[in-house]
Amino acid sequence: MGILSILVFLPFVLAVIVLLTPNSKAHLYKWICAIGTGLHLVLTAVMTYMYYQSYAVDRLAAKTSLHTKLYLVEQWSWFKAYDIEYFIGVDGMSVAMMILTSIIIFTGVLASWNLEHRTKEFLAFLLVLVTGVFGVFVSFDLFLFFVFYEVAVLPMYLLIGVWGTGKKEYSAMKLTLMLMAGSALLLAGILAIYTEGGSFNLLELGHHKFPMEMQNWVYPFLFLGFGVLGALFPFHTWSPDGHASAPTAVSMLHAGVLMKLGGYGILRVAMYLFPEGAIQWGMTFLVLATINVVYGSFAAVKQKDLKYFTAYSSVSHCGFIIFGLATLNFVAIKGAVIQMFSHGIMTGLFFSLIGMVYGRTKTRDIPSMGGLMKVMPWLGVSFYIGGLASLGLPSLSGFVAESHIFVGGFMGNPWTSKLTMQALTALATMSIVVTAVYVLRGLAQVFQGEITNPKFELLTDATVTEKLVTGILIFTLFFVGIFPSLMIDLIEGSIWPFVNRF
Amino acid sequence: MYNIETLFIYLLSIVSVLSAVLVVTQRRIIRSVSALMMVLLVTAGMYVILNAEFLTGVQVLVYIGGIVILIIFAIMLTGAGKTNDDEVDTHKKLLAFAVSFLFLLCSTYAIVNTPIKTVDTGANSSVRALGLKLLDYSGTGHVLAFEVISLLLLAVLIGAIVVARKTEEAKNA
Amino acid sequence: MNTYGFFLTNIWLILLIPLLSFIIVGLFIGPKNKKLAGIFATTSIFVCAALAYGATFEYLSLFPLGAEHPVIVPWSVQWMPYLENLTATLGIMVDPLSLLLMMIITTVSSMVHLYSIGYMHGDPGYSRFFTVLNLFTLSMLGLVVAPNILQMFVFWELVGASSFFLIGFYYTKASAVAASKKAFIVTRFADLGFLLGILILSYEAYHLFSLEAFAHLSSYNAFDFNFLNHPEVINALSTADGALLTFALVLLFIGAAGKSAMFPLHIWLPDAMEGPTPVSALIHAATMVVAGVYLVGRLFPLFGSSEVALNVVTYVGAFTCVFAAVIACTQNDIKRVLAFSTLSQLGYMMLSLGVASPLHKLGYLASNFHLMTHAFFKALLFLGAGSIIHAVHSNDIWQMGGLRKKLPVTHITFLMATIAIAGIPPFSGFYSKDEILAAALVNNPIVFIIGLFVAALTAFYMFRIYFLSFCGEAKSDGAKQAKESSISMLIPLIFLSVLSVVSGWFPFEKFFLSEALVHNTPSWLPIVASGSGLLGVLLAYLFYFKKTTYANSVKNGFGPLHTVIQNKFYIDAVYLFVVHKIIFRFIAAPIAWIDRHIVDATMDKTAYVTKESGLVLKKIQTGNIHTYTMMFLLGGLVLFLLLLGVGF
Amino acid sequence: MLSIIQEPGLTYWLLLSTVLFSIGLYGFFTRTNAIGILISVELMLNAAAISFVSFNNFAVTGDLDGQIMTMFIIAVAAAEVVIGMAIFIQIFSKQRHLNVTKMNELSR
Repeated sequence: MGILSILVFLPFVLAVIVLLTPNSKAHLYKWICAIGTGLHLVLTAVMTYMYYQSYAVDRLAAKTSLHTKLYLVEQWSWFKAYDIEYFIGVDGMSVAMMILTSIIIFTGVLASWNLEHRTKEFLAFLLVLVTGVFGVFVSFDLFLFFVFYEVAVLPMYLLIGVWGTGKKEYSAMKLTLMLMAGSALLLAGILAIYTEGGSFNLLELGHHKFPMEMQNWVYPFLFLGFGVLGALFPFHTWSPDGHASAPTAVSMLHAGVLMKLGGYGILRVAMYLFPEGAIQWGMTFLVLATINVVYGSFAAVKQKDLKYFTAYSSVSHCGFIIFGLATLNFVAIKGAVIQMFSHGIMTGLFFSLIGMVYGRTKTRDIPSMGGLMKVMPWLGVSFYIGGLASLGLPSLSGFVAESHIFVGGFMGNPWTSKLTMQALTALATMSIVVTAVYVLRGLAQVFQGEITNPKFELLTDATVTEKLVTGILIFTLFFVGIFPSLMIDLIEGSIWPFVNRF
Repeated sequence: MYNIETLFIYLLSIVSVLSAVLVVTQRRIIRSVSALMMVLLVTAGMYVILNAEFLTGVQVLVYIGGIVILIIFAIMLTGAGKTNDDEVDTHKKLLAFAVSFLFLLCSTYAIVNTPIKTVDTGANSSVRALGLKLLDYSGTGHVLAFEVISLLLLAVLIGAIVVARKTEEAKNA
Repeated sequence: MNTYGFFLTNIWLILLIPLLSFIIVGLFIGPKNKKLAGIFATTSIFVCAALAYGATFEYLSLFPLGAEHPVIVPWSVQWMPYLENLTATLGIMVDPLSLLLMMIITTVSSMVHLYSIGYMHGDPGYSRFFTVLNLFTLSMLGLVVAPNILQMFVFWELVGASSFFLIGFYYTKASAVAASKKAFIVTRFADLGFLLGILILSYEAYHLFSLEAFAHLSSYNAFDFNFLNHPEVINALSTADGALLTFALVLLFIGAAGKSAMFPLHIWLPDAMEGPTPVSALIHAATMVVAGVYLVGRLFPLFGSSEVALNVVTYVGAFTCVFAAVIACTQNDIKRVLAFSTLSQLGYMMLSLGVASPLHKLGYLASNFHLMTHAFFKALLFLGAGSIIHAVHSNDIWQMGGLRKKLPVTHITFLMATIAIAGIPPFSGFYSKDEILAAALVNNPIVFIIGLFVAALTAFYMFRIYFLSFCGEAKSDGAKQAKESSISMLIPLIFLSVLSVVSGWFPFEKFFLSEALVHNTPSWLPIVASGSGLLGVLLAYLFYFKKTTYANSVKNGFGPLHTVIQNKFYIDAVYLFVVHKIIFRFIAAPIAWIDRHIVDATMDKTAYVTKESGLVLKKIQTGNIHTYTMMFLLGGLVLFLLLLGVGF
Repeated sequence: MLSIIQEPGLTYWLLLSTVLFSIGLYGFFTRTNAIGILISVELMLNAAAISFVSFNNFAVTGDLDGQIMTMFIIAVAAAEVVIGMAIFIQIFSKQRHLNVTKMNELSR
């Protein structure tokens, strides 16, 4: 029972404990989860340290290797007939994603501190969802990957449907159906891979040479399947509605982590197994991603509801992830992975703050709020830091990711013409101006100026738990922003194999 | 050229077809049942020609004696005899006629075109042979079917009583 | 031979101290004790000033005045490793240009800190003000000492962000909020150009590493200035793809133009006056706006390699110079006048950089000399204006008057600064402006004439303020009971006034350049330059001091043109129109609408279609036995016919 | 084709049973009374029995499967009628009518 299995199933055990505690001790639920996820964070740190120890020895070898090298591996056979194994391990990229998820679930639990409506089931579902996410990031057997992928997606329906606000049933239904459609494409792809490659084990499949005509149709299947979750352009409409009606912790977890599953999946499965397919389809998805970026930021300008505002901004930032991946360039892919981490933290911060503001003003309508800075300075300042991070101010993690993607985008890859690649990157870079416009417009309307609604005079500033939540997230933003070389060193080793395979 | 037997066959066929048509077209259910009785009788006759004498007996005794009588009882009980069947609208009739005629065409086509090897020695349909065949458990026999049928009839016996029993609320209504 | 003394070895303190004081004041001292916050912040900046001066003396001791002044990078650490030869380092680069800028920034910033202890007294956001001011000084220093272009971009953005917070300091005032938003978005737009420029430049430079001719330079990174300004690299780049290099340089210049508020992107500077006056003094006079000039100065060898880029710099600079000076003459708010005068002086610096070229560096020398002198007297002008506003409680120059006796110290210092900016000989303004005009005369006569004309205009509008505010009788009760500001506000005024006089005599040329420069400026030039300045003063004297009707007659003479100029040629309105009407209504709204009604609707429609088809199919289950059997039979027959048709 | 009619062999009898079956089919579709439908079904069963017997008579040498099958048909028909009538009586006691087209809900 290695550390990875503990990390994956600890949330599940917590969920069971919470479910078993009697209703009389209702106040205990929050504490169990808080301490549990806190412990989880510590364990993730231990895991990272263990990873670093074993990775240090072959840091140089990674540069030229053609295959991902796994650490802390656990492998047991599960269904012998179809040689499906419980095969989990971790490489640089997965460690980064595990840290992100652990931080987000810890702050998510803290952010839903004053939730009254059936907290027991809420926390249980939340933890089950996060178990699925952890599972995806460590599993290297396609079947296991898909099982965890489904476990991560399914609880969303209940979490939004029961605890949501606004037209929650509609959004929950839409979200789940679209994600299911996506995972249907995925299943088709995985089965095609299995029949062709002969096994579910990702590393073995890596050695298998897939025929070109098969790659040509399976790669777009997988890309679109994962793209639906990663808010790729035409399939992104579930995310604004889904986030607008989801409760705080759920939209934190969803926008922060679940949408990163899309990008992670594209890289880990689609691009790893089908390099020629990636080259073949490179340009079309690059154009789609550019639309995603520009479209998302422009749509965010006109949003009136805070959550839609953030949802569209995260559509645009997720577009950056897919853009980074679609350029098939080492620096850009590394940027995409950093963007997954940094955007996860950023959206987590944003949605937790929106939850706190909504908890006080009971409205998310931007025009009707104003001058809140005087009343809640801590929340105001953290909102501004989140805003500046999202528009890519240096010394915050947003800049690290975006500068990588732009530099990588400019360097392009040997298969596409330099001009088109640079033109598309220039277009994507333009979105940093539009992001600045809508972030500042939105925040200025909500926080600056005179207090419009007299009721807001007597609102209170952040409580201890809220300060803890925002504090952790902002510290991470600054830490990655000021010391990017640590994050880059962690991720770089695992990116080289992907690029060398092209 | 026509021997007495074929003539007789023609006669039986015409009568059976005509009464069949009667069964189907009569509005009054009583008339339709009696036409059915006529068809069954004629069929019994046919069995004789087809060297299945025992079957004629079974047919007359069980089929006409039992089943048709039962139907008549049911008609009496439900008072269906007195009232006329309400008319089915004509386009439904036309549709029904068309479908059944289409069925007729298809099956005649199938029958005419499939060459079946016929043997003209005729079967020795003695009752003794029939009984042996029925209970023969060597593998080509029908003992299993025989047992199942007896079970079925028993179940039907009990079932019919249970179903037809007057329910409580019907009693005290 | 890195026998650096104390100051140069731990030069990195100059960045660490403001960072630490920013964190300490911001998080710990600020909320608790306002007074201590102010003092702590100011002392930390004074320490930085000491460090800067120490480093300069140490540098000069290593490389005496006349001799070679090499570029040294005493401290640098790896910050962001993109790729093997493409790593952004965080470091400090020391050479005359960066030392000069370090001295200017720390001096002006410490004076402004000292001044704002008095000026901001009693303001609720007192400690917040000092925190962000410290952050600004940190980012400005970081920008100036950057050894590579990416670190410069990083601190460039931080400068933009801190100016956003400082302009929007009075965040309850709607106009301040709008102004801070406008400033940040316009500079952000310019930074987009800057970033694209960096990307193109670093892309081209990075590809040079693959050539074996540059094997000996492989220790550098594609971002480093030493690498980009390296003569071999420059001619490799210009020969490889001259047009692309010019395009990259023009993009970089757009970034510089945004920050230094050159013509098309100048709209945010006049509105930035919404911020507290010390902010205007520090940011919008001395340091931030100069960052653009510093960028062009730092990449001067590269700019020199493409004619087109230099021409763009010259003509944009010259046009802004004239344009701003003309508007300045018509403004009524004292801070707006000073803002436009800053715009015009920045135009001067840009045009002087434009006319220079790697061969005759006079323009390059003159622009940085003017940069230094302008920093001191413009900061003094703003601080003086601040103490006037503090006393009179209004910005409008028509409500001031007769303050000569009431604010003696402010009056003298303000007068000295006005004389300096007007370019009257003994003061510093004359020396630097004279050198610019000399450089312009040699290379570009048209620009020389423009420079001369603007010199007169500058003198005119500066003395216009001087006469209206200090001479004549008080025009409003506010002006009547005006009383001198507190001592902590006056010391910086005095110190800066001394500096604005002395800085002219500083042996700039020997300090700044390695080899002596051949001077062939004609003898008549200084006379003509100071003459135009005096002409401007005379005109202002006639118009405003003698209470003659000339002022109004000239105004009516211009008629409608005057109002147009007063409203800054309605360029703000054009920008507003473009942003709100075009971008918001014709791009953002349709996209939001499309997303809601087309992309989203298709998803809903597919759901609707499945529902509808369900309803249609429902009709078959009628519950009627006839239909069921009919279906059953028809199915069989159809199958039969099909098989028949297929012929088994 | 006329030969089929001249000396009636297997084909003749099969055609006869098909005609009877189609007539029963027609009756099945046009009847609205439940018992009427049952009667048509009886007719169809009878037609099937005829074809069995004719097969047994013409196409089989010394085997009686056909006839036994007819006996089973008769037994099954009996069972069916018994249950059918029991149900109809029950329905009639509740709804006072046996019109099939009105009976399209499981519970009243």
